[in-house]
Amino acid sequence: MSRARSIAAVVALASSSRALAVPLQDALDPAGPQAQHLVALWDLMLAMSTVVFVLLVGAAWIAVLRRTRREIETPDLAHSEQEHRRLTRIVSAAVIVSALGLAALVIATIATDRALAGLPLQDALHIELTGHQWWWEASYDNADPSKVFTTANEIHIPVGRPVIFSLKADDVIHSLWVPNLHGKKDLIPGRVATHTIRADRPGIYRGQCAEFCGYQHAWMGLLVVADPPDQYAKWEAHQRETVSTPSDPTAAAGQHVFESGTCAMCHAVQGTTANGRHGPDLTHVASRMTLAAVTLDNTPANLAAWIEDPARIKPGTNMPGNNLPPADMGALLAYLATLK
Amino acid sequence: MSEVVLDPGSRDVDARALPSYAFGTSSLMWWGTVGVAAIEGTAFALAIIMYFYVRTRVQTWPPSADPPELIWGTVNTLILLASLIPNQLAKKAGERQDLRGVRIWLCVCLLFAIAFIVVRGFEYTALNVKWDTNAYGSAVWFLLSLHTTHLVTDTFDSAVLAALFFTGPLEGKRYADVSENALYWYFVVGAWLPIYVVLYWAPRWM
Amino acid sequence: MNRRIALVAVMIVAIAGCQREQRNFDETPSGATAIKSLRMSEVIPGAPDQPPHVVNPDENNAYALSEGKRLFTWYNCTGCHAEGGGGSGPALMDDVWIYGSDPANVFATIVQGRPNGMPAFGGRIPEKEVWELVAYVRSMSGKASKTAAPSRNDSIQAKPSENRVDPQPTTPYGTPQPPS
Amino acid sequence: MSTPALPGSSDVFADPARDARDAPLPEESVGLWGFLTTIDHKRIGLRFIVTAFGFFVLAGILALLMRLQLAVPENGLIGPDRYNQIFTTHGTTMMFIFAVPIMAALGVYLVPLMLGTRNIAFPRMIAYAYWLYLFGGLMLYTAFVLDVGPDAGWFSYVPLAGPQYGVGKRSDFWAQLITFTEVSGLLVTVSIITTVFKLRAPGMTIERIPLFVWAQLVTMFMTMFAMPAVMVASTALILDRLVGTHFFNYAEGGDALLWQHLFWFFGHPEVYMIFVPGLGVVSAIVPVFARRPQFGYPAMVVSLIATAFLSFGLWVHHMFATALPDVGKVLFTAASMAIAIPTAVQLFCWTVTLWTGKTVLRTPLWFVLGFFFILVLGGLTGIMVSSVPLDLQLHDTYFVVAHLHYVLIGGAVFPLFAGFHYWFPKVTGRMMDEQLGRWTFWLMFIGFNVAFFPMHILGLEGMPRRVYTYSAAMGWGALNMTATVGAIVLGFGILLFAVNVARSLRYGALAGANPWQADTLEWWYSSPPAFGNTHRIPVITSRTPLWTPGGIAGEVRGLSRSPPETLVTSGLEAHPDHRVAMPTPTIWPLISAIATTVLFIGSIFTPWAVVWGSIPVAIALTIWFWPTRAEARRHRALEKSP
Repeated sequence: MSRARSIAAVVALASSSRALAVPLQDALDPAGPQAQHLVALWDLMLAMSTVVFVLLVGAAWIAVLRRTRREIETPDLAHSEQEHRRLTRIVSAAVIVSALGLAALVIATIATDRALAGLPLQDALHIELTGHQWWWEASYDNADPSKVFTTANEIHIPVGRPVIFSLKADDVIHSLWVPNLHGKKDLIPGRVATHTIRADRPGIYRGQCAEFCGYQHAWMGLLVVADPPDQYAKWEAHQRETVSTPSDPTAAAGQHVFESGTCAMCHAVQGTTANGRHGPDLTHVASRMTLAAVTLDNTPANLAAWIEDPARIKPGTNMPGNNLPPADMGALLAYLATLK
Repeated sequence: MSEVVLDPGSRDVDARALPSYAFGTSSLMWWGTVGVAAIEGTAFALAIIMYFYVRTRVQTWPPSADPPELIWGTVNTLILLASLIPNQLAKKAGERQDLRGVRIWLCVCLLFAIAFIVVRGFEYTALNVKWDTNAYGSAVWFLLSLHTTHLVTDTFDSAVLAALFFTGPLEGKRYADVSENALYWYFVVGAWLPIYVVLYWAPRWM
Repeated sequence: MNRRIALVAVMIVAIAGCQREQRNFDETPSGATAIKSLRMSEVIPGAPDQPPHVVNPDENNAYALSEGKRLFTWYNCTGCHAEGGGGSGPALMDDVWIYGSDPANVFATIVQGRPNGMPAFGGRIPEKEVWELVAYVRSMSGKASKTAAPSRNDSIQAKPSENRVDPQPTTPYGTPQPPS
Repeated sequence: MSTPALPGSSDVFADPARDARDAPLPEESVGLWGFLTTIDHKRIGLRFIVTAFGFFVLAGILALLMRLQLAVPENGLIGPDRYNQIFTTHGTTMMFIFAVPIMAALGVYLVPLMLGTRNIAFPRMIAYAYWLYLFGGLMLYTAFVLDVGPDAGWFSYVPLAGPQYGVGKRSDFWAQLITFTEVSGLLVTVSIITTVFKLRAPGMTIERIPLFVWAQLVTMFMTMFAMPAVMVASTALILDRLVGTHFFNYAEGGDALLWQHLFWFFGHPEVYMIFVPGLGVVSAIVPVFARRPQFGYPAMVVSLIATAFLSFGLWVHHMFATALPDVGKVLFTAASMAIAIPTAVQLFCWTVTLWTGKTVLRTPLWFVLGFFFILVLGGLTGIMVSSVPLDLQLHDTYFVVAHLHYVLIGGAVFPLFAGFHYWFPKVTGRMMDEQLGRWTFWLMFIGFNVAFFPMHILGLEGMPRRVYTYSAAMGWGALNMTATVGAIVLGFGILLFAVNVARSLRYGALAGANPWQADTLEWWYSSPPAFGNTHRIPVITSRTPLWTPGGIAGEVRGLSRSPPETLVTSGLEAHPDHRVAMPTPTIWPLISAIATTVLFIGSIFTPWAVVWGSIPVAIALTIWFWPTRAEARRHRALEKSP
């Protein structure tokens, strides 16, 4: 019904060629209770505003266009007291109606606010999300410290279970916004904000940074993948596994290139000597659907182009270019492919 | 409520009989001075709000610094309060259009202002914090420097006005300028009192 | 006629001024010539010749200097040099330079490493970033122009920022220090 | 003494007495020296408007560049670095160098004429304000051309614009531009407030002040208490960047939200400082084309004042997405919705006036119709974003881009173009072409709606603000292309307006004093009004002096012509109080402005510039103040002690 609404609300210009596999990023297509409340409030506001708009602008335009004179006539100053009182009554009535309408909207806002805050939070998943200049670092908290793991730009959550994000920023202000699940919340350096969401429908929901944060603000996307609980548990367990040296010789050579070159200075692969903290954790990079904060699909060609010269794809990014000889690049790609 | 025409017949006004300058709220310069004072008063109020906003960000106050020494700030406040007397007398002399009185009291006001600036120099040495130590230091230096800028500019204004009264060329409305200049000095003093309490006593009470 | 000259002069100054602000994201200057030009000794057999003077392309570029400052913390230079005051590694803010303060010398020090613990970053840090680090390290002792030098960081104030440091003369290592 | 011809009758155009009365006073020098030294509020006001319109065109070109870059997904036309500078310079120019100054400039030109006085109060200060404003705008565009333009958004949030992430001198140029435009804006406020309270024609009591002047007065009071907030904020930012203070450094006790509070405490009143003068222009035009006095004058005045007070109470609605406590935010929702009521009151009063009048449709009224349509839509989307929960979905998306352009272009640019077409005959003595005016209106109206309505949908479909490109997979391409086409049509509309202005300057029909047979005093003078507007200041007896028979019941005689004097009247009842000599033309405001510019730009590069830079400023100001012997002698000749 919501897909139909967004087309009804707009002249049907949205290109229908959007492939279904493409992740959704649409505030009018709620996949969770929070976004559902917001769409309800949006519908109320849209309806009331359309009515008020038609009445007001109609009155104003008709007032002028119904009987326009050809010439500028002499002004009539004599407006009877009785007409004045009639007009005063009309204007006062209109103002009162407007005030009541606005009061209704304030009440609707407070109701929605309370509904948003009322999301049941028992057995919630805690994720600490840190915004960096131009990617997202998510570390899944757990009572048992050994079970904590970190991933980047792709956040899997179990359907039906609430998720509490604690939002931190490492450099400038960012803003977490996954329109299908909830409104946005800023990540401000020096402060910790909390944001609670819940997905009631499995799917891939795309989000994007919504607070201007520099050169690559446009390509700072993230994916929230809502999996059925069992699929999520499998994913979570897999994320906790560390990797060992790959058996395939080219992949092993690729690991050497990774650890002896520039990669290990910024990236970490759990279970190997590479422990750089300033780039995304690549332990399970091959299992992610996209690269470079949802900019490129995760294909070997894209990966090679990205490693070769990131600045050509995302000018201003903090990852430097690496002109590796073809053999090393091939080995490195093979190694990264093993990091499922 | 249609527009009622007032009593008809000629309502001409003969401006020749009117004075060519005025004192107090009917003079344009009064409105200009009060307007600028209102603007800068808002800036002072916001600087004080910034000081207390920064206060909410830390537990101990002042953070890793001793409160400013009281000696110079208090001396300066006394000088400033004392300066109200010559300031008022200069204003009265201006309104009396007493040339000799204006000359004397403007010079006395100038001496007070210069004394205040000199003591302000010592105040800066006794703040116990530098502007780039932390946000508290920045807020303190911002507040004090904002007031010092007004102090220096108003002292310069008064000096120019006083010089004019000695060298001429003079005319009637200069006396109105004297009373407005006194008005602005009231603002400089009025602005200093809350700043003094905030800078010197807030760290001790909070 | 002189107004046109004045206009051209202003343009040149303006253009030069804006070199400091250029953001060349993907240019990679070569460093090989820098190392070739280095000599550890003043004494040369045969006819003396002048080694090619190597200019760091990012010398006074504000963007490169700020990238250098970021990399100084990302690559953990602070681990040994602290914020420039020195720790297990030598201080970088003062005027004492053990291996020379020219861009080529600092470049070689980073790439080749130095005895007593300076790691060799050659192949570990791309050359473009090494040049940015070189520019930043020199700015820590005031060798970069004040309008391009980076300002303070949004972190604990460890030292006055590079744009508030007055240029220090370079006194080679080993000259007797006046008793401070 | 014959009372002047009854206004409203046809022979008001050929009135020899009035023409003699308006013969120019001496003291007005011409040529370049006259241009640089003038203190006539009309010459300064006009160049203020033309300069601001010039910056409007520049920023419009930047907007077209942005639309071209966003027309197709993953476009390579403009890189992120240049795009960030373009959208920042577009926003900063439109808000700080076009909208606020041009509305103040309308006041500088029209308020003295509408009040029946000879010149604005403190005219030399206004000249200084103009030069400072001009140099500020030139500095910003020089920096932009040299690739050193600000790139952190027109609101320049910290820490992106802070010392660590605001690399180079870019954000310093932004912060210093704020200082330029704020000093200039604040000086204009003091001058217009003094003019409205002290220089009204005798008999113009408080409730006979035209609504346009009320709107200007309310705007100036808002400016007076809002602009210091952004001056404190931009000064704190430039101190953080240059001398290492810690106002916004969270690690040393500062806070990034302190910037947002300070900026938006100014930011929201600022958009009302742009919008309220627009209401004033509409209130000046509606009664004239409805051929009847404006209905509900007291209600309109109270609404303007209520808008001003409320505008200071809702700045946090720009910060709903931050981690501030929610209970506080709901208060701001209520305040943000409440501010819609005063505007609604004015809308109803205009509609009722037009309904009960003998309305005649000319280009100014077309733009007022456009204003109704676009502003009401923008106001309703404003109510949507004022609701805290809904704003979480809409904040910082293209929905907000659509909302702000609807209320700013609808609320300010359309009334401004109505004002241009309405007052063009008074400023130049020639009428603008009606046919071209209609075409301009429809091109701008259709172009605007085609450009900005689709952005509401883009915002709901997840397109955030300030992105230099977007992925092809998102499906936003079609709507963005539509917006680009609309923007180009809007651009053609504004181009057609410029053509109409150029054409009408030479070939426009002669307008005479009162082509629209309007009611307010500015239509009593010749077109364009001479220096000093008139020898004999009128005595007013009604709110619509040119319509009410006997509305102008007399004149003020005995004011000297050289040095030209004007009459100062009391605040409420406008009783004559005393006469004051107008200052003589002087070059020193320009020289002081140059010295101040050197100080401001120098302090970007070295803090010591503030110290050595203030010496030439002090010298220039002293010479500006110092009276010449001839001037003092002439004043003493006319002197009369109170």
